Amino acid sequence: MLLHTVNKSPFDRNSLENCLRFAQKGHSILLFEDGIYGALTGTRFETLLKGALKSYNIYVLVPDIQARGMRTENVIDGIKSTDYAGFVDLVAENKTVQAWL
Amino acid sequence: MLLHTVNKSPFDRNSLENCLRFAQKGHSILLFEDGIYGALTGTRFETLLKGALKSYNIYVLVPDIQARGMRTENVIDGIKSTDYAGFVDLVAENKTVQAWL
Amino acid sequence: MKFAILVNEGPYQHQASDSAYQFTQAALKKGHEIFRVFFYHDGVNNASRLTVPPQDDRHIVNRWSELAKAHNLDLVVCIAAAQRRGMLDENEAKRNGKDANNIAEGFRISGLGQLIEAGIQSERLVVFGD
Amino acid sequence: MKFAILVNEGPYQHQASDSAYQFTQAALKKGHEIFRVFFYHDGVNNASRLTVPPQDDRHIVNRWSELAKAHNLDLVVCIAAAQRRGMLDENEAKRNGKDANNIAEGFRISGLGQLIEAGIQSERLVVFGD
Amino acid sequence: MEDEGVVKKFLYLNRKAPYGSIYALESLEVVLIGAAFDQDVSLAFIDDGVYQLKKNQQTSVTSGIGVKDFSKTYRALEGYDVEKLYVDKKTMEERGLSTDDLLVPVEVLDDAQMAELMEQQDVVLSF
Amino acid sequence: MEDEGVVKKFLYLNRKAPYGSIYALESLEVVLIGAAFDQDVSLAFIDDGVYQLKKNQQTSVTSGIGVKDFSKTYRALEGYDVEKLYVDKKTMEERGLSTDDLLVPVEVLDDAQMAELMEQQDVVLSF
Repeated sequence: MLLHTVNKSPFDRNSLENCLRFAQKGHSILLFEDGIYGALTGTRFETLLKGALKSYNIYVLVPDIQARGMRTENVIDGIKSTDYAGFVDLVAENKTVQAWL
Repeated sequence: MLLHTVNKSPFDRNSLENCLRFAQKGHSILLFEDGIYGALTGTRFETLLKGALKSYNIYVLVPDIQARGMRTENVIDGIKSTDYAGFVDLVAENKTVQAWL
Repeated sequence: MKFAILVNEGPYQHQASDSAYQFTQAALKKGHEIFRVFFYHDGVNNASRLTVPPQDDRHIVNRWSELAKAHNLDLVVCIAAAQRRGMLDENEAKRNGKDANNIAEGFRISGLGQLIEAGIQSERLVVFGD
Repeated sequence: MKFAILVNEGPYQHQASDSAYQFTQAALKKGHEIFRVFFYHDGVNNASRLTVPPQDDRHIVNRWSELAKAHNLDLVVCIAAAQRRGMLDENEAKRNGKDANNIAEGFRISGLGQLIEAGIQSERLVVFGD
Repeated sequence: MEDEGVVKKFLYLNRKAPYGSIYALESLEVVLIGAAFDQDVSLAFIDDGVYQLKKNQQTSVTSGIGVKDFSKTYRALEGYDVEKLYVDKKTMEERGLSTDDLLVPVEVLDDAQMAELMEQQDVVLSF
Repeated sequence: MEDEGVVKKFLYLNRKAPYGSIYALESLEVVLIGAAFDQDVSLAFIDDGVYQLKKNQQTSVTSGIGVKDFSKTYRALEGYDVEKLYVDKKTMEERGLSTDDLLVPVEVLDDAQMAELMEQQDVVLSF
């Protein structure tokens, strides 16, 4: 299994979109740094993410959410909150990490 | 009058799209660095650029085209080819330069 | 488990180095081994001993140096990327006729083979960049 | 006409400094005046005297230094951005207790006011970045 | 302060999110220094730049992402007579944000109004 | 060379255009050094990364944009036994490119094939 990491805002770059195009069913995707903006309710990308949750395990890094003034209550239902320790576990649990830089 | 400069590929960033949203009729737009990919025929953005040509004077920097293995023959009809000297003239002719970084 | 870390961006300009630091610290806390942290592209600028950030901000370079000291980390700066960007150790400065060097304690300059080796020897490679 | 140039990215990593150099050269050739080139963000790294690019590549730092010498250009490096990133002149090194400095000939370190002043005094400001 | 008599229209164009990169912070540093020059200053926040103004930013050198929280400085802008802050309407809508979500009072401009603001400027600083 | 016996699958993931930034060039430098390690190496070119392989790149330190043209090096990869180069089908279509436009022979993969390639990797180097 693969862990995909996305660190850019979906408004700014195409990395999340491309990650979703190539990730296989059951893969994990971690949104961190400016990537967290994709995990929030009320944005233009909410529908895309809700659809993606049917195929992938999606995680978001809480320290990056909080730094940017967002609240975990506003994270789309089904996206799992995690921290750096959880990030480490995700890396350990998956065979390979693929960064969408 | 404003000169807008766009140095990023429209595939990679939203800068060209946003520049087109805010540029006023008659403004000039220079595509350079990775921005030149927006000036070429055959891409997903050709229709957008052809529409934009009705409102704006669009220029593309030839040294950036050539460096990337593209040919001026493949530049969309109506987009004007220029070089660094032409870039300098564009800056001089317009009151303000707005970079879409 | 044995991890390797790749940092592709310089300090302050992008979050990459901060994220890599937090990740490395969390991995160590969990008892994982960090085989190597490799600094490439502008990432080499994380190794400058001349940085003087504002007093109320984090000191990215010192933070890496201290973590390396505490956990005996191998912080490797790519020589080719470093030369292009003016990051030199004493040997490199001499070899290139430069009158100063600027590498911080705890970092060493070496070749790209060290990155490949890290990929081979470690069970996971995590990349932080722009 | 009087131009000012702002460079927001470091050498080699992005094309910004290359483009700014080509633009500046073309402007000078056409008889325009370059009031100032201001280096901000990672752009401060364009001023490092320790860079050693491959022999078959351009030397971005020396190219700026030489252009400055030939045309008496004012190349200004932002002090706050420079400190964060380890770019120091002799005075700054002393003041901060650092044992080395790394600024190249033709560049000077000064405050952000110099950027605003460039915006006021010049008829055009052109920004190069990422 | 300096260059008395000359008053130019300066626009700071902010299109990048905070923390992921330093542009937001270093742009703010220019605005603060620039305030001493008594120019006619406007700040525009477009695209992810609007996130710079989000309320409740929480991080510090020793907690969270380990990066200094500089968001309170936007509140200080008023004290420097920097009061013309504009956000883009479409930007806000696409992100589900309202002006209540922001740290400071801003004026929301539609495409035509923002274009008009840009048209009037003498100097545009893009970060 | 070193680490004999261990053969891992390495994927170089290239998503950025050449010249606008250095990632393309420095990624290629890793590939060349890495070739000595006798690993199972693949290169994937997705998004603007495919532009790295465009034929007829023309610039030099003294002409054009004043940057070294490094594109010929892709032709040397074969001599280093780096022969698995893959491009993404959608990427090519969106850009109006065909394999005739590229410097070196590549295999065009659709979404499912590219996903499969990624699935098999041990180490992914993203630049």
